[in-house]
Amino acid sequence: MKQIIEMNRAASGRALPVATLAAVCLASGLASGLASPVARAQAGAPIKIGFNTELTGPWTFFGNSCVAGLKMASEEINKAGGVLGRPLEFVVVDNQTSPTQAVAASRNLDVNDKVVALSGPTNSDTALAIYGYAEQQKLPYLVPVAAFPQLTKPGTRYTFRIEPNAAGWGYSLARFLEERKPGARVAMMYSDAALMRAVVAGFKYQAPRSKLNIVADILFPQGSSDATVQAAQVRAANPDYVILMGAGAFDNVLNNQLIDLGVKPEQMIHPFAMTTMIFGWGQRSAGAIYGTFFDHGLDGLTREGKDFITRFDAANSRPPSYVENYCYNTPYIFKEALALAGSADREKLREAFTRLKTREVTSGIPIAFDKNGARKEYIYFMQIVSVDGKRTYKSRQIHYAEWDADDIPVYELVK
Amino acid sequence: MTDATLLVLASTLSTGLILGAIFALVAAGVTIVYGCVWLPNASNGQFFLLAALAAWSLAGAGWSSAAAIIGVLFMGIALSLVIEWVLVRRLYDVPERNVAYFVVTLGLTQIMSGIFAMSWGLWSDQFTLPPLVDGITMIGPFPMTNNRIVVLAIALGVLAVLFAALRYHPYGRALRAVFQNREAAALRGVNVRAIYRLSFLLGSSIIFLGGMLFALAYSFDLTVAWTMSVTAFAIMIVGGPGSVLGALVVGMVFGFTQAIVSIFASPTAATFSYLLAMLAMLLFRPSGLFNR
Amino acid sequence: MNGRHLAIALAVAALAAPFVLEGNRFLAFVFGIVMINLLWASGMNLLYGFVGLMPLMFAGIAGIAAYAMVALTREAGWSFWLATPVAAVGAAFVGVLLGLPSLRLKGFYFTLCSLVIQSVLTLAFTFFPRFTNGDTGLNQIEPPAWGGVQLAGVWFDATLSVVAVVGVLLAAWIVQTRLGQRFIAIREDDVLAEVMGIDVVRNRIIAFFIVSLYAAVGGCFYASYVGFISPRSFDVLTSLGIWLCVAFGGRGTIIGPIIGTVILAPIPYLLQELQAFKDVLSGVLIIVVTLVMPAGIHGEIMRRRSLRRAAAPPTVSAAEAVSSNGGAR
Amino acid sequence: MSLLQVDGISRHFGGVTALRNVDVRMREGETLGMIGPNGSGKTTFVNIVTGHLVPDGGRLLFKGTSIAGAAPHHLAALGLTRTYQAVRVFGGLSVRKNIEAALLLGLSGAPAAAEQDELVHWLRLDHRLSSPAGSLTLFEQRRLELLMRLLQRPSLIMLDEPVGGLAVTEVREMIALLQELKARCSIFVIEHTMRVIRELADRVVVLMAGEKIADGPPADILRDKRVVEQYLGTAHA
Repeated sequence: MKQIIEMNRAASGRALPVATLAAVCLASGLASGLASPVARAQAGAPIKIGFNTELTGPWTFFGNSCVAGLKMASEEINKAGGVLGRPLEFVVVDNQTSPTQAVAASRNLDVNDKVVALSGPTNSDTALAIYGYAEQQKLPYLVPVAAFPQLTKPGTRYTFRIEPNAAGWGYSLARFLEERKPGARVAMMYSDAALMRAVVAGFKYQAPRSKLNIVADILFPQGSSDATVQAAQVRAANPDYVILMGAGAFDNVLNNQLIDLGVKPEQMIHPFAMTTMIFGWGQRSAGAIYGTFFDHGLDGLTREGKDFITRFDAANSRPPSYVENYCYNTPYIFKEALALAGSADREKLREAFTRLKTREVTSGIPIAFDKNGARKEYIYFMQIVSVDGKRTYKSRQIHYAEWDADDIPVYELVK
Repeated sequence: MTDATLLVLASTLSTGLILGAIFALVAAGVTIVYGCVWLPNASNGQFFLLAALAAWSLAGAGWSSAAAIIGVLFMGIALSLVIEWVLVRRLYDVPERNVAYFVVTLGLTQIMSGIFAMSWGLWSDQFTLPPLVDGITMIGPFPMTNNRIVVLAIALGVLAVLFAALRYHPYGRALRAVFQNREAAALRGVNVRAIYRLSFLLGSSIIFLGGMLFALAYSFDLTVAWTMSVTAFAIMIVGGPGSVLGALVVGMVFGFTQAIVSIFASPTAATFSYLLAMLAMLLFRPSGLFNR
Repeated sequence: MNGRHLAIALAVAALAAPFVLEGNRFLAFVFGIVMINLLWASGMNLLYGFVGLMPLMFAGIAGIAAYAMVALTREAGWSFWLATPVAAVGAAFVGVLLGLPSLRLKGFYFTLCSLVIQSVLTLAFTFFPRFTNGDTGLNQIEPPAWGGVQLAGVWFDATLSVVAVVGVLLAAWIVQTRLGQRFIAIREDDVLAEVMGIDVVRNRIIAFFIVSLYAAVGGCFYASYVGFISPRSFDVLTSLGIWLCVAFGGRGTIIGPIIGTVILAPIPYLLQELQAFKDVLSGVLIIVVTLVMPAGIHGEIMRRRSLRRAAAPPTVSAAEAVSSNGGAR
Repeated sequence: MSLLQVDGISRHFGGVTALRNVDVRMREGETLGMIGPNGSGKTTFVNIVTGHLVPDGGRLLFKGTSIAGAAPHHLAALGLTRTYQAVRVFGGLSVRKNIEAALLLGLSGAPAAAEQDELVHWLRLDHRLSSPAGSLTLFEQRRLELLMRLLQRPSLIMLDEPVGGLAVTEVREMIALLQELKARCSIFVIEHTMRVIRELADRVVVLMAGEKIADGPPADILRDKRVVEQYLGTAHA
């Protein structure tokens, strides 16, 4: 990189076109040769896994959070001797939150780095783009954080997904509300994004079966900035619960404007939440309910889980959420699967994933994949107790649910 | 009228006013720079975002929101001076300078979004400024936060001052003279380059302020930059480049359109409606509503 | 080496490259992407370099065609080779229809309008999930087939080379016809062109239609080559990227956009390890080029050459004069 | 039948009246001059007749057909063309390319190669064919402008200050060229310099603040008291 900067400085001199050309060629040459191996002092060539994630673009934060969790676990594994006597190396590549770049990056990892498997995306768009490549090229693909159902549609062979599918979240939410208040009046406000559409599809499927009454259903386009009018409409509909999911910062806007208008935190349900989102809602949201798959306030954390939380918090000044947890678990799942496969062979690894029976190291929740690569589904519902500025928050577990992916016609609900 | 109807009505008014005022402010900044310097600043959304992020960081470091805003405004002026000195002034005499400016500011956009991704993008996925003032004022059945009332007042106040200054202050009159005809202005002894610099500074500062007001009224993330760029350009097209009155009126119309259409149809329809309104406008009055 | 030799050399290089790169599927893929971008850039150059309009809804038109092509092949069961021309002509008509109000506008105003049109299209792509599957996008798009055999690997890359070479040659041919001469007159001075009896708006519409065809054909090949499209595949940043290839290489010449595309298009793919730094790098590159050589790389080379020649009697050819002045008014 | 018939045209910009109720008629073969101080509406008048501006009201007839609202390229095909006060050629293209651009219109009566050469020679541009038009001297550019218009065989050419910015000797040469031009088409000429009008025009129209105040042979106009008081007195200063 230093060289490139110097070339650019030279480029402002006389021989500009030539220098610029040279800089670009040099940069591209450098990059293609730069497979970024952080060599670890261990016997045997490392087992390479392509980690194709969002380091720039709209999903910057998620990709980088994920990599933070990933690095902690892979260092632990390699300190403890790696797997099959070889270190585990995650080749992290930026897909710029762009599906095209994700396809290209997959190809790069496959062809140039000769990785044994792919992993990495935290976004359904890029995850789906990589899905196409992995299935076509017969490359095992473990998706850490992407909830869009079609990633494990019938006929899927090489893709395995750690996060439960989003239609299931909506389904379980409806059952949770039925239990909490039979016949409840529910309002929904959400951004127009694949994830939110899938959650809503699951919820709308189950709502009549659970005898819930949907009194408002408001979809916002991406890039919305204000929801005061809709919040007023929702309040006028007098719901018992408001389900809200905004894309990015709009989530916070929805939350704040509802509270400003007098909706009580106890009435607000967030189908999913990450640490930064809870910080954004703030202390005034104490009492609100959110769904998650991992939280430092869970009842059943393992010793490793507590340790992970402490160390992640120390390094990043915030407790981890489910995104970091899944990415932390990813290397462990690979380790188990590779050990089961007995070699770093793509076909054997795929086959090992189908047989794998393990648990999340952090929470002890079982991990096993069905014939389409989907996992036994589960969700926690938590209630916010208090939020302490931007540093930490307290929450308590109020509900846990498990169900089979086949309990609802997921792939018909979400195309 | 029932309370529920009143509630929706009042919320429409509040949304329309706040969104409209912020749109108008940012568009005014853009229109001054484009109308006068002929500089279509593709990175104005990034400027907007930078101000909001900088204020967020200062607030995180313990500054009050008011102090953060003033601090960022000064930093913003300094930054605009640097950018003017390093990039903008090099193109004052280039014949095709609007195109050249667009490219240069696109480059700037790339650089800034790269920097944002490597810094703030790693710290959080959403940002909120603490309110300037606490408390809620009831307007009939509608509870409006005092913070948003203050934001609205500042935005409208700045627009009023801007409007008056362009009309009555000698600098403002010189600025308008350059808007209308730079050769004639130069002949009359106006220092055109100084006016260029002034309008770049003025426009940028207004955009910086707009970013911070937006951050006070709403939460924001890194995607707001592009949305704001496009909206501001659209307002400028409809209102007419260089027309602050056009920015004000059209900004308000856009704000209210979003609020009102979303009552009857959906928020998506609202976004569609103002983009399509703009296209229709071009068919009948391509020079913008408020240009001669 | 004169223009004809250069053209033949470049065409041979483009057609041979897929076979040279066959050993590395990643580089071959990047090459294929570059070929699609080359087609797009030479189309963009027709409008931006020869008529003087900067169409930022370029990617949106490519998107319309790509979605239409997928719908026709998937739902109506058409072959790619039938669906592509139909989708392309359809998308070009839609493009002209959308562009019609703004085609009456001049220069930069047109650009701003096209920016907003592009935003409408992006919004529309997410708003009609029935055809586009919303922002989730469509994946596993089948590659085109020749006589029942699906195009894959080196043969797909080679097909893209052929398409790109034909596109560039077609552009080179168009600009030296009477139509192309009219485009240049309009770019140089649209008011004067009008007085010289050239129907400016009508010629702009023709140019816009041709350019939309380039965008649309590229969009169809892109969809089947990458196998995945979503609204973000065809957003304004895509348009800007293509435009940048033209401006960077040197607009208003045939060779300029080729230079620009070959240098710029692979960067995001080859610099994936550099993460956000590549944004900064390309930003700096853009600014430096604009400030130091505003006519693009090729324009700068030509300017220097003509400066050197200025010592001798002034025999600057018209083409060079165009590229060094190259104004879009 | 008049070649050009302008009846009662007016044009406002915002609150300012640029032209009010102006009538002008021109016969085939006539050379008509138009004078008036800066801002009196002369260029606005030409802009309206040549389709660059739409009048607020009034009638425009060229060769007996209405041309109100017609686009300039349409008028060019009808044989009505113009030059500009600030000379307007394709500065980035060579002289030869400029000539080719002028022939793009593709009229059936386009001049044959021999006639083209004759025109180029008459306007003394033979030796500059491969130079970029922007590098020509002002006088050469004005001649090129004339050449490009003549290649289109206009029946009426409207000249907006054809000697503006030229040196004294060049003015003399230009007037000589324009005298010869009379044989080729009808001429409408806007001028500041009285000398041009006196030597060229068969008839003169005087505009003041957007209104026609006089219309007649140059000799009469130059004696007209109102014209002398309001215009000539200051213009010669």
